[in-house]
Amino acid sequence: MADLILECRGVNKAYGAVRALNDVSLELRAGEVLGLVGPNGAGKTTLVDLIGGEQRPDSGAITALGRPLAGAPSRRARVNGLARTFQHPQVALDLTARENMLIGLAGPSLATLSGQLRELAAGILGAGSRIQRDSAHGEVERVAAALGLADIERECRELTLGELRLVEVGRALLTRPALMLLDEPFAGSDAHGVAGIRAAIAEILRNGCGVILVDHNVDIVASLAHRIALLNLGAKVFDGDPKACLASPEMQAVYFGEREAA
Amino acid sequence: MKSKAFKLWKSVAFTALAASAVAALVLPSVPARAQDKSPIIIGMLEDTSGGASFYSQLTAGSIKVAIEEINAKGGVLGRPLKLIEESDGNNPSQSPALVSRMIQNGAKVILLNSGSASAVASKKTLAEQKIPGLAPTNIDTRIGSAPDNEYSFMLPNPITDIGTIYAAAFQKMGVKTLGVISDDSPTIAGINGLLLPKIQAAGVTIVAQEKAPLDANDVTAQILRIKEKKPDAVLVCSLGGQLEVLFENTLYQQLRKTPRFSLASIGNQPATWKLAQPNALDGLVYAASIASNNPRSNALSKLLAAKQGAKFLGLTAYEAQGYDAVQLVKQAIEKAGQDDPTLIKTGLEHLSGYKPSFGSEKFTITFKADKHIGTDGLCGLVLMQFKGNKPGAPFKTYQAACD
Amino acid sequence: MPAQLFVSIVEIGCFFALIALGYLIVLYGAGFFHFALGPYAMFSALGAAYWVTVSEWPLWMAVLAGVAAAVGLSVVTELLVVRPIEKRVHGEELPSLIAVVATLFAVSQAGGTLFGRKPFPGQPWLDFEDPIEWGEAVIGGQTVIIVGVTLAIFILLAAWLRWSRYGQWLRAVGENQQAARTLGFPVARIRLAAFAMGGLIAGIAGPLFSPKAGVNFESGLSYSLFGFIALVMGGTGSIWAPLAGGLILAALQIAASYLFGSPSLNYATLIAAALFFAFRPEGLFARRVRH
Amino acid sequence: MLRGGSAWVESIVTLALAIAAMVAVHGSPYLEAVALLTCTYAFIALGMYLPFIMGGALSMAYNAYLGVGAYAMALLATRGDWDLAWSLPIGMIIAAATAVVLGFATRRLSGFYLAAVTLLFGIAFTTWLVDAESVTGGSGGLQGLRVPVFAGKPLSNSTLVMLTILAVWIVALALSRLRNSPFGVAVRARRRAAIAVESCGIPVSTLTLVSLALGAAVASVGGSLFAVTNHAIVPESFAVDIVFLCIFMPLLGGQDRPWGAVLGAVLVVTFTFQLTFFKETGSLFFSLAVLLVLVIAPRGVLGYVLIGLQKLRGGGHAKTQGGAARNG
Repeated sequence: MADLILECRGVNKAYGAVRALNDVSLELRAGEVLGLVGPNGAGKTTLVDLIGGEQRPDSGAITALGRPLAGAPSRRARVNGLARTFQHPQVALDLTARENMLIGLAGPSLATLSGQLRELAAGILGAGSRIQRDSAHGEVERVAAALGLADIERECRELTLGELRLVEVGRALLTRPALMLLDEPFAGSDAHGVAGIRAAIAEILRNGCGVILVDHNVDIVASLAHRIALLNLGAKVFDGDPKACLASPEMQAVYFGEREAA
Repeated sequence: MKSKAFKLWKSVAFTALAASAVAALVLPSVPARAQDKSPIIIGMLEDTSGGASFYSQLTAGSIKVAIEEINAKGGVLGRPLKLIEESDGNNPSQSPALVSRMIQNGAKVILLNSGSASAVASKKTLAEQKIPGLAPTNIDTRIGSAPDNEYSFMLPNPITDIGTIYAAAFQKMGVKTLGVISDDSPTIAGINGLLLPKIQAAGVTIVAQEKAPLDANDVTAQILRIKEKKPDAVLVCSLGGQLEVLFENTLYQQLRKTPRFSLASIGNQPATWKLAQPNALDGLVYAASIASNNPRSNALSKLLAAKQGAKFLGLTAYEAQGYDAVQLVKQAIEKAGQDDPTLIKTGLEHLSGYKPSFGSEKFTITFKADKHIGTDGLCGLVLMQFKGNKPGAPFKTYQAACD
Repeated sequence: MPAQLFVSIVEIGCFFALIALGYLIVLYGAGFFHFALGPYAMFSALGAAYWVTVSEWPLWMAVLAGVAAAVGLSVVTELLVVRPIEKRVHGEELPSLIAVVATLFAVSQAGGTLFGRKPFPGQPWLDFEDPIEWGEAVIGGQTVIIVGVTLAIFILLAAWLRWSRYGQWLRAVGENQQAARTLGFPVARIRLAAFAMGGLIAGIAGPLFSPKAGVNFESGLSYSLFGFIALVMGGTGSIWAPLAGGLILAALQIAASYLFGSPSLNYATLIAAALFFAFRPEGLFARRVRH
Repeated sequence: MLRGGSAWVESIVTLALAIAAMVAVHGSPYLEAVALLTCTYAFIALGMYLPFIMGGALSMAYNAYLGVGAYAMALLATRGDWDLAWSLPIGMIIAAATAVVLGFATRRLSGFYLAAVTLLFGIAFTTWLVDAESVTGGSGGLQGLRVPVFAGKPLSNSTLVMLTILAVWIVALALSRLRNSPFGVAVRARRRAAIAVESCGIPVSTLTLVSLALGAAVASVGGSLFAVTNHAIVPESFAVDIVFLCIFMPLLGGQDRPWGAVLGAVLVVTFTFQLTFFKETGSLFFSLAVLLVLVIAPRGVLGYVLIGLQKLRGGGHAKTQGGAARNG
């Protein structure tokens, strides 16, 4: 289908005897937010790694924008329009928030050797490359404002965890992705941070992209997602409407079962 | 205009905490003016920390003694000699700057007492600024020969002479095949390039030529490669030091019967002899420059023993050549009648028949406008043979004649 | 190859192995390559040689002093250089790498400044009247000592790691200091123990090996480099891996210079190292890939 | 010189310094020689700035890059009788190519592994210089290079000095601009957050290769200076110790700006030539100074000068990356 952004078909991944993912299939359509929830060890992280490119599936196919999702992360960003944030924010702490987000803006132009050489020359001559025009037009500021991220001239080592997550989201946004992967964006975020993420998601959807939202916090995810996929012990046990999911017996089993155990 | 520039340069650079740097750059640019009775300044390029410091410091010692002696006797033209020193740590890329600096500080003559490469690197600077430079100990032929050698002189027999002597010695001993082991220093590779052709020209075939890195831990492999070729004799070419001893130890272990030859270095480095295993050096022949039959050597040896006391381990060619270099400079200045560098250079070029305190008794040194390598003939070199891990008697089989 | 070459391989191999072992211990305890171990070995050897030849101390005393100096240097490096920097940069590798390279440089220069820049002979710990003849190979007293001491150190260290409390904790800490800290291990002291142990091994290796080729203030760099390559070849998977790595590297170097002449020594080392780094960076005995 | 906006101040102040330096050394052969040596080191240190200080990739094969560039330049100038305006750039290109090849072979390595392999390469290179007599002239090197010809005219020593100082200024300024440009920001981010850079679609390996190539090209100019100034080129000039010397320069001078590398070069040359006690202790003093800087003053001399100046201006704490990419 044309508006099918991400598709996983029968994906398997095992670490020795442990089956981290067991024949998982997923779909994500344009303008859709898919919440990916499940307790620890459910296989969320593994799935994220397979999509992000840190690991390769044992079997099964993952395609994005109709092209196989494979190769180095940079290739996935270029070819499949994938952008992502990280469970542990990957931000250069000695750079300012603005500079970290600028990397997202620069991504498309620096994706190829020729592009890098062009930017190299442009950087030395200080003359207008696309990025520099855009940043001159305040692209970064616009996004930062949209996320409610203040004073982006601060070095990132001065930012809170929540702010760092916003910087990551902003960086991802600025690459103009077709598919955004948000890995636990709410962990360590305060209400203000959560609001920022909400804004970001709204922004993404406006450009007709899809979002995969991975988090422990089922309630927030449910409030944001159009659809929820519930993973448990490496298998997808539920896929459907958030409210239905919250009410579903699987949900009860997975979470309250876990609570009792805990 | 210039002084204003200085102010700007100073003030701005101060904010960059580089004031020290600037002071460094500004201070020496005040030229030392020479009045009567004021000292005649001699510059010495040396190596206090690098690979050449070993012999550079031996040489420096006797140079200072010589200057002391001269000043004690009223100096030259009634003016004392003053020595200024710069160390380039045997790094040729620094030599030109340091040489020009000593010139800036008023040096009229430069003694090139660092590595050969440093001396070669300084040639151009000396020629450009028309200041004579004299290399007391370096044996790299390039120092005294074109291009850019108008103002650079060298004292000892160039390496090519050692080649000639060994060639003759080999013929006398009936050595037909030779194995060569050297360290991988550029200096030595350069020396080999000049030395070995002379030997081959005399009909000796080099059946094996091996190299070992300066910091080698083991040279058994190289020595065994030579052993397989069964050469009549082995020639060791190295800067001396621990590697040469490693060579000798291994040769002693593997090729005890084969006659061994070496360059000057090992003989002039008493400190390294005790690195050798017992008797490992015995029988080794090397190109010394000190002959027991040269009265001037013995006199100098006494002088140094008196001045340096316990530090003095016995006269080496380096010390003798350093001492002679100063004497030559003195005579050149006297010929010049004043301390004008160009005249001193001409003075040097008119020194002939100087009797140095190294080499055999009849050996002399002469410079001419077209002869900047001082030695007259080969007998500046004396073949010595080790005994009990120190230089013993002169080599019986062959000694070079003086013409 | 002539038998004598195998004697050389064993001698050099043991030396590389000891330096590599030093690396391994610090790597276990502090998760960090202690590049300056080579200069410690140099410093210890140069110091011992100096005190014997110049100050005319008895050999055992000079060697002890040298070893002590090496341990001291290693501990000081951890306390004054590595620890403050790692505290500041949390987790970034480069600053500590630069710092340890600077330390390498500083220790070499310190050796040259204190003991002079001319090469010194190393004093053999044991000298046979007439060396053992083995085939056409000759085995000197020091060779026996080198092999003996090396094996002793490896065995003792294996025991230390297995049975002593700190030894057992060492790996845990190296693996993940954060976790170890939260689990209440005395991380700082364990790291210090690792550095001291590394310094100790390097400190013994120096004077042990120097009788073979003498030592000068610049020897440290190649010690560090070859020790590191030996470690990479052997891998970090087993306490015995450095021994394997050291012997392999030594065999490679000796064979290369015997078969193709000396310049090939550097080329061969480079190629071998590049191949290992590229295709088997975890070494022969794998533990984990560290990059 | 402090905020990105005031890029002009930076250019003007530094140009003033450069001109002052030219005037100060003019007419004194000694000072000119010192200036040339300083510039040589400055080029090498600047060459390390982009890949190493900004990108965090410690390649130690710089003596090889220098050597390749210098020998290529010298061979063209002597055997080929080429004009400096051609032989120099070609030398730079060949140096860059070498860096790319080595960089590609070691693309999987980082930190200690990268340092070790590249150091080995540098050592093997010095062996090769003496070994490959037919190409490099072996130990004798390439002697008797003629006075360099630039744009048809033979180059006098003092003109050479002026041009060189000017060149250092240009290169440092270019790097300073590059540093704040998107490309530079990406390279700097690569040092601590390579995964993030990669996730934005930027192939980090390519980024590293490009910066290594540029670094090698810049450094090779320093190598060519050896040849031009001494009218000769000897293997001794390309021993590995020069790498250690130049690694430390930017750290000493200050990592926050390329100018720190230049300042580092000035300081080192000053130590070497001015402080006599420094000679006796070899580089001990220098390496201890570097350790001190690394441990207690990570910003280096220039970094603190900048903070100081900013304090004077009443601006808050130094924001070294302030206003990145606003210029242009």
